[in-house]
Amino acid sequence: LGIGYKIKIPEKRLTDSWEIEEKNGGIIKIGVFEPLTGGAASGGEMTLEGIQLANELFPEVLGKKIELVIEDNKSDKLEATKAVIKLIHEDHVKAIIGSYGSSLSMAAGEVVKKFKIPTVGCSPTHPMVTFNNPYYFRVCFVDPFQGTVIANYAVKELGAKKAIIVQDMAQDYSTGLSQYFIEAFIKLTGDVESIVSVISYVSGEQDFREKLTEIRDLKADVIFAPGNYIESAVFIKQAREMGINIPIIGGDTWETPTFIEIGGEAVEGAIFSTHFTAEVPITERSNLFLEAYRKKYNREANAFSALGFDAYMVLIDAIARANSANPEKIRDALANTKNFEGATGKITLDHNGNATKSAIIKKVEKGQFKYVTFVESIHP
Amino acid sequence: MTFQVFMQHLANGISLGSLYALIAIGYTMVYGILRLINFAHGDIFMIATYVAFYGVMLLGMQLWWIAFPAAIIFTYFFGRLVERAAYRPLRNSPRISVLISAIGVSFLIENLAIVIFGGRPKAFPIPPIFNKIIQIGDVSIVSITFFIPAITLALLVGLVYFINQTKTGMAMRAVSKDYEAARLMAIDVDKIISLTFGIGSILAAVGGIMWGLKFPQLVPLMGLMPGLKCFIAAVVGGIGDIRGAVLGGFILGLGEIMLVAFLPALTGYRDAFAFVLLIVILLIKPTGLMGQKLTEKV
Amino acid sequence: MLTIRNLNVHYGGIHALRGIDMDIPENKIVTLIGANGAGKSTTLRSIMGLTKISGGSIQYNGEELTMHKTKDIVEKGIVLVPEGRRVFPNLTVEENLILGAYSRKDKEGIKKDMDWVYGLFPRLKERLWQKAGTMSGGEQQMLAVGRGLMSKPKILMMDEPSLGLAPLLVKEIFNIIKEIHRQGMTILLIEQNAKAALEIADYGYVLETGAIVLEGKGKDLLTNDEVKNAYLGDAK
Amino acid sequence: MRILKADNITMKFGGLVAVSQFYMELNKGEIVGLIGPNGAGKTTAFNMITGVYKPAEGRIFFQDEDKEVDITEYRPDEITKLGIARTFQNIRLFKELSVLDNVLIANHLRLKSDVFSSILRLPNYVKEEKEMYEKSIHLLEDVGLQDVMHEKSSSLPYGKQRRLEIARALATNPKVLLLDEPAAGMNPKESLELMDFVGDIRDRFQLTIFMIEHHMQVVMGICERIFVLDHGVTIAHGTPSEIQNNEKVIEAYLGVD
Amino acid sequence: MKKGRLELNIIAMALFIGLLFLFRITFDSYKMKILNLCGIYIILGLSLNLINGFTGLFSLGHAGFMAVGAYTAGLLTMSPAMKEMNFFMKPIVPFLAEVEWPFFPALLMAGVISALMGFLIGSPVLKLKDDYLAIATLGFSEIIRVIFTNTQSLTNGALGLKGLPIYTNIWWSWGAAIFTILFMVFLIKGSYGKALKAIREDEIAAEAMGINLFKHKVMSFTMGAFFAGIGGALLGNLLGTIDPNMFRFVLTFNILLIVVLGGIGSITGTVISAVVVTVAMEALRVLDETINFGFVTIQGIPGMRMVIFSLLLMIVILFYQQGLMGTKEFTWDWFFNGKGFRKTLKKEVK
Ligand SMILES: Nc1ncnc2c1ncn2[C@@H]1O[C@H](COP(=O)(O)OP(=O)(O)OP(=O)(O)O)[C@@H](O)[C@H]1O
Ligand SMILES: Nc1ncnc2c1ncn2[C@@H]1O[C@H](COP(=O)(O)OP(=O)(O)OP(=O)(O)O)[C@@H](O)[C@H]1O
Ligand SMILES: CC(C)C[C@H](N)C(=O)O
Ligand SMILES: [Mg+2]
Ligand SMILES: [Mg+2]
Repeated sequence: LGIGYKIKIPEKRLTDSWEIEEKNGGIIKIGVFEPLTGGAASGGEMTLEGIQLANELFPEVLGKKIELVIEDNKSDKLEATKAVIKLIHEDHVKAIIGSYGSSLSMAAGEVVKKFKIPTVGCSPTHPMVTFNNPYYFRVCFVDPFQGTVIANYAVKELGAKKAIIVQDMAQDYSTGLSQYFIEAFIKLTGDVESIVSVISYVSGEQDFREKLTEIRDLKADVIFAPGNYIESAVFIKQAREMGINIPIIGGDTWETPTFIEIGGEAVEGAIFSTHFTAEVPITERSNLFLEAYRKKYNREANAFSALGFDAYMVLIDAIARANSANPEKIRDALANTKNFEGATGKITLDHNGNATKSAIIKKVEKGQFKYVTFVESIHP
Repeated sequence: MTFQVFMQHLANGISLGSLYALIAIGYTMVYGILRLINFAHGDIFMIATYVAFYGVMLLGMQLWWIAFPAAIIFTYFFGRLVERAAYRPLRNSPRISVLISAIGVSFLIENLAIVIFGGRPKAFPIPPIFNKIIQIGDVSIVSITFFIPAITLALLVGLVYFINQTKTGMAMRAVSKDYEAARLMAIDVDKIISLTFGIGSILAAVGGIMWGLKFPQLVPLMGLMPGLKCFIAAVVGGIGDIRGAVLGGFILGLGEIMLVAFLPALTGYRDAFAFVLLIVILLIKPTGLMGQKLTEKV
Repeated sequence: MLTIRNLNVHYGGIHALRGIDMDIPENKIVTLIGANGAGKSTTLRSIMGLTKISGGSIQYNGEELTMHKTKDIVEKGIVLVPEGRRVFPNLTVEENLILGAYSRKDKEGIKKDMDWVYGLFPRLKERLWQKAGTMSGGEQQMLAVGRGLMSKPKILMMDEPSLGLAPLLVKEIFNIIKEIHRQGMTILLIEQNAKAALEIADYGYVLETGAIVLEGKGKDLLTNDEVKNAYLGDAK
Repeated sequence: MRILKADNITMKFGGLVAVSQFYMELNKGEIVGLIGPNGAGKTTAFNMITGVYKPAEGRIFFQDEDKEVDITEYRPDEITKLGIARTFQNIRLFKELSVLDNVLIANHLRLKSDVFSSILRLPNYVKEEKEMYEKSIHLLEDVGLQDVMHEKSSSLPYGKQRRLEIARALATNPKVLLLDEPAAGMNPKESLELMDFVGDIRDRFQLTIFMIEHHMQVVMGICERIFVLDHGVTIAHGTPSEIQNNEKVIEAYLGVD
Repeated sequence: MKKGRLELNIIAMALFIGLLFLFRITFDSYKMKILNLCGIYIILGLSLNLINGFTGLFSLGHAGFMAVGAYTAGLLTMSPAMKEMNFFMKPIVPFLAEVEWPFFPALLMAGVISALMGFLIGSPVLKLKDDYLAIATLGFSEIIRVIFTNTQSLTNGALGLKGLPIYTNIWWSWGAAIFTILFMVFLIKGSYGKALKAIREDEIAAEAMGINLFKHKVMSFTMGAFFAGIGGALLGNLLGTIDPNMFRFVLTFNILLIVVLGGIGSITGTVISAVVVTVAMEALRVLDETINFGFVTIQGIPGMRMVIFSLLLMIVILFYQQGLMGTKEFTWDWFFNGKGFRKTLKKEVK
C-alpha cells in the first residue's frame, strides 16, 4: 500500500486451530453458559453450583488443570448465542456445559454445531436440543419420556380422567412437554375428549385470573401446567385464590426454592416429575455428591445441581478416555459414553446424544419438596 | 357467560383498572410539570416494592404497617435523588436530552437492581389482611381488590385539590411551561420540580406495593410493562390531567380483562390491547379523552 | 438604590456587555435605550441573575446581588417584566396574576392589588378564565405587566413593554408607568420607543454594542443630536 | 386587478368570535394595511388567509393567473405554492440553521426534481440546486444579509431576524406578501428604513402587500388603503387620511394626541 | 464539492475495503460477529437518526420495523426443510412453505415490506406530535411484536425461527452500511434534507414555506423504516435465530442511545457511536467474569457489565449533552487545515 509497513498475515487463522492451548501451559478450558440473571436465574445458579462443586472435587484431567469460563446468558436466546460464540472464539474452550432451559440451549445449538465444539446440557429436556446435532449431548431424560411419566402418574395414581393443559407459548419446553403429555394421557384414558381445554400464555405473564375464570367451571380432575417456575407458581396461587382445588401437576422446572417462595401455601400439594432426589441416592456417586454438596452449601442438593455435577463428570470422563483435549476427540468419546456412574444414575448416551434416565415424582409438602415415587427408565 | 362469572371479571377489572390509574397519576404529574415521559417511573415503582419487601423481611410480617410506609418515604427521597442526579443537570437542555437521560437512568436502576437484588425473583410478602378471600355469592374476591380502588380514590381527591387550588400547585403548572418566567415570580424552580418528583414517586411506591400485593413476585424488570401501560393510560385519558389518568387507567384495566373474558381467542393479544386503544384514541382525539383541544396560537 | 459597576457578560465568544456602569436612584424612572442587540435585555437579565455575568458588581442598597438566586432577588423587591411577555400559557389570566404575587403573604394586599391591576387593564378582568396562551399579543403584554405589578416590587424593570401594542395602549402603558412611579415605585425601562421613554424618564442611558456611550437627564438626551439622529428618527 | 378576496370570513375560538364577517379585496401591486387594537383579530385574519386556521364561515379566493381559485380548504403549503407568503408576529425562523439555509428551504417548494434525483445528484437536480443557491444569495444581497449568510439564524439581532423572515418569504416567489408587525421591536429609525424597504420590494418583485402594523408612521406612510378591525369587526376601511380622521378609529385605536 | 474530494473519497473507500479484508484474515469469528454488528448498528442508527434527528419526529418504533425485516428475510431464505422443523406446532402457511430465496432479493424484500409497513403506519400516526408520536410509534412496534407472537402459522409465534441461513458477513453488513451512509449524506445535503430539517425546526414555518409536511414526514419515516428493515434482516441472518421477544422496545432504546451518543443530527456521530457502543458492550463482558490475577481472584458479578455500561452512558448524557459530534460532520478540511470538525452550518458556496 506504499505506507512502508509490512503487515504480517498469519498463515493460518490462529484461533480456529485447537493446538494453541498446548502453549497455554497445563490448562484445559471448559465453557459454561447458564442464565445467571433474568427469568431463569434460579435454575442457572443451582446448575452452576453443581458444576463448580464437581470442578472443585475433580479439578484435573490428563494431568492438566481444568478452568471453567462462566458466561451469563441472561435467560435470553440472543445472549445465549453470543455467550457461546464468545466462549469458543475468545476463550478457546474445548467443550461447553449448558444451559438450563431448552430454548436457550437450542439457540446455542447451531453455533456449537457450526464450530464443532462438544456441548453437554445439564437439564434441557426438549428433544430438539440434541436432534440432528452431533455436538450436543445431555445428561438428563427427554420430554417424551417425562410427558409419559407424569401422564401415567396422573391417570394411575390420581385417577384423573379429564385434564386441562396450561402451557407457555414462548418456551419450547412447555409446548413440547404439553404435547407429549396430551398424547400419553389420551392413550392412557382411551378418551380423545379427555383434554377439556388447552390454555396458553406467554413467559412473563402475571395475571391468569381471566383464564382461570374461564376454566373454573370446567369439569376436570387435574391441571397440567408445565412452565417456568415463576409463572407456574403465580398461576397456582391465583387458581387456589379463585377456589380451584383440583391437583395441579407440572414438570422438572418447578424444583426451585423460588417456586415455593412465590407460591407459598398455594403450591402445597403441587406434583411434578424431576431428575433426582437427595432422599434416595441411586449410586455411589450420588452419595459422594450429596456429602460434598452438604459440606459446601450446607443444605440438601437439588436435581439441577446434581445434573450440573454429572454434566461436568461425563465431560471429564470423555476427555480422559479421549486422552486429548481436541474437541473432535472429546466429541467422539462423549458419544461413546456407556454406563457412566453419575450422581443422578447410570448414564449412557445414545445416538442422539441423549441419556436414558429414570424419573422421580415429587410433591410440595410443608414448604419442602418431598419424594413420592421413582419411575424406571423406558428404553426407547 | 353467567352473571357470576361476569361479576368476577368486573371485580378483577375494577381492581386492575384502579391500580393502573394509581400509577398513571404519577406519570401524569411528572409529565404535566416537566413535560417529560419519566421512563424511570416504572423503576422507581420497582425499587419501592423491593424496599417494602426487605422492610418486611427485616421487621417481620406483623410490622408491615411500619415497613410499607417506610418504603413509601424511602421512595419519596429516592425519586428526588433520581431527579437531582439525572434531570436537574439537564434543566436547560432540549427535551430530547432529558428524555434520553430518563431512558438511561431507567437502564441504570434496572441493572443496579439486578446486581443488588439478584436476578432471581422474590416473593412479595402479603399481610393476611390483604389476602382474605371474600366470598360474595359465587364470586370470590381477595380483599386487596377492595383496597386498591379506595386508596386510588383518596389519592385522586387529594391531588386534584393540591394541584388546582394551592399556590404550590399553581407554581407546578407554571414551572411546566417556562422555568425562567417562573423564577422571575420568585418560584424556586428546582424545589418545585423536586417536590413534584417526590410526590410522583410516592404514587409509584403506593402503586408498587399494591402491585406486589396483587402479583406477588419481584423481579428487577417488573416495572417495565406496568410502567409502559400506565403511561398509556395517562395518555389515553389526556396527559397532564389527573382525572384523565384515572379514567385512562380504568378503561385500560377493564378493557384488558373484558377483552380476554369475552373474546378468549384474543388472549394472546392482551398486551397489544393497551397499544391499540392508545392509537385509536390518539387518532380520534389527539390530546386524549380529557385533554383540552388547544389550537396553537400562531 | 441599584448600583452597577463594570458589568461584563460573555455569551460564548460574544462579549455582550463591556463594563457597564449604571445607577438607579430610588423613586426615579431610568431608561435604557439602544439599537437591536446592544445588550439592553442582557443588562436586565444579569441584574435578575438569569444570565451568568463574567465580572463586575451589582449592588442593591449596598448589598451585593451577583451571587444570589433569581428567587432571592425577586424577594428583595426587584422584578422584571421580561422581553417577549413570557406569560404562563397554560394558566388562566387570574392564575398568572396570583403567581405574580407568589412571594407575598399578605392576602388582603394581594386582593387589593388584583383589583388595582384589573382597573388598569379592564381587558384582563373580562378574560379572567382565559388561558393566557390563547390571548393576543397585546393582551399578553398587559398580563405580563399586570403580573409584574402583582409582586409589589420596589424596583420594576420592564423590557420593551410597548412591543406590539396598539398606539392607544402604548399611551396607556406609559401612563401606567407614570402612575406607578407616582405611587413610589422605582422603574428601569427599556424601550425602542425612545422618544416616549425619554419623555417620562428622569435619567437615560444609551447603550451601543455592549457599552454605555451616552448618559444624561431624559430631557437632555431628547434634544441631543446624536440621539435624535440614531434613535428618534426625527432627523429626516 | 383583484388578486385576493376574503369574502366575509369568520373565526371562532370556543365562544369567542375573533374575526367576524371580514370582507376584503386586494388589488395587484397595492400595499394595504390592517390595524386595530390588540386582540382585534388581525393575526387571526392572516392565519385564515394562509390556511393555518380554517374559517368557520366565508370563503377566500385567490386570482391565479387567469382563474380564480377558492383556497378556503387549502393547506398552508398549498397556499404558499399558489403565491401567498407571510411572516409571523413572533418570529419563526429555523433557528438552528444558517441564514442561507433558511432562504434555501423556502426555494424547496419550487423544486421539480424528486428525492431520488437529489440523492443520486442527477443533472436535472444539480442544475436546479445551483439556481437555488444563486437566487438565494442574490436575495440575501438584496436585503443586506449577505455578510451574515453563514451565521446561525437565531444569533442575529432582532431587526435582522425580521429582515430574514421577509427574505425567506420572498424566496417562495410570492405574488402576495403578508407581513405581521414587521416593525415590532425596531426603533423609529429602523422602522422608517423598513418602510422604504417594503416599498422597494413591492416594486422590485411586483408584489401585493398586506401588512399588520402598529407603527402609525409606517402604516400611514406607505399603505394605500387601510382596514381597521376592532373586536373582530371591521370598523373602518379607507385611505390613510380617511382612517386618521375616522371617529371610530380614533376612539378605538389611535386615541387623541 | 471542491476538486480532489472525489479522489479522496475513493482512496478512503479503497483503504477501508482493504481494512475489511485485513480484518477478515486476522479476526476470529467472535470478533467478526462484532464487526458485523457494528455495520448493522450503523444502518439502524442512521435510519433512526433520519427520523428523529433530521426530521425531528420522535419515533420509538424501530424495533417493530426491524422485526418485520428480520422475519421477512428469515422466512424467505430458510429452507423448506428447516421451516417444517420449526413449525411443529402448526404448519406454516402454504405460500411460504416452499420458497427459498437467495439473500439479496430477500434482503431487498425485507426493506420493502418494512417500508410499506412504515408507510401504512406513518400515514395515520404522523399526524401526531412529540411525545404522542413517540408513544404511538412505540405502540405500533409492540403491536407488531404481539401479532408476531400470535400468528403461529406465519411466524411460528413465540417460539421464533431457528436455523436461518447465516448469510450475513462483513461484505453484506458493511456494504449495506456504506450504502446507507452515502444515501443519508446525499439526502441530507440536498434540498429534501433541508426541508426535513426545516420541519424539525418549526413545523408551522416550514408549512408556510410551502413544504408539504405530511408528504415529507411520511417520506422520511418510510425511508427510515426501509433501512430499519434491512438492518433487522441482516441481524436475523447473522444470528440465525429470531423470536418476537428480541424486538422489544429495549432494542429501540439501544439504537436511540447510539444516535444520542453520536449526536442527534450527525451522520458521522452515529457511525462512530454505533461502533463504539457495540464494541464497548462486548469489551465490558470481562466485568461479569472471574478475573484471575494469579495472586488474587476477583469474583465476577453477573450483571456488573450492564451497570458499568449504563453508568458510562449516563455520564455521557449528563456531561456531553451534544453527544460525540453534536450536529457536526467529518470533512476533509479537518485533515488539511486542522481546524477540527466543521459545523454543518458553514456550507461552502462557490
Ligand atoms: N442566549 C444568547 N446566546 C448567545 N448570544 C446572545 C444570547 N442572548 C443575547 N445574545 C447576543 O448578545 C447581544 C445583546 O443581546 P440583547 O438581547 O441584550 O440585546 P437587546 O439590546 O436587548 O436587543 P433587542 O432590542 O433586539 O432586544 C446580541 O448580539 C445578541 O445576539
Ligand atoms: N388559538 C386560539 N385559541 C383561543 N383564542 C385565540 C386563539 N388565537 C387567537 N385567539 C383570540 O382571538 C383574538 C384575536 O387574536 P389575534 O391574535 O388575531 O389578535 P391581533 O389582532 O393580532 O392582536 P395583536 O395586535 O395583539 O397581535 C384574541 O382575543 C385572542 O385571545
Ligand atoms: C432446564 C430445565 C429445568 C427446564 C426444562 N427441562 C427445559 O428443558 O427447558
Ligand atoms: Mg432585548
Ligand atoms: Mg397579532
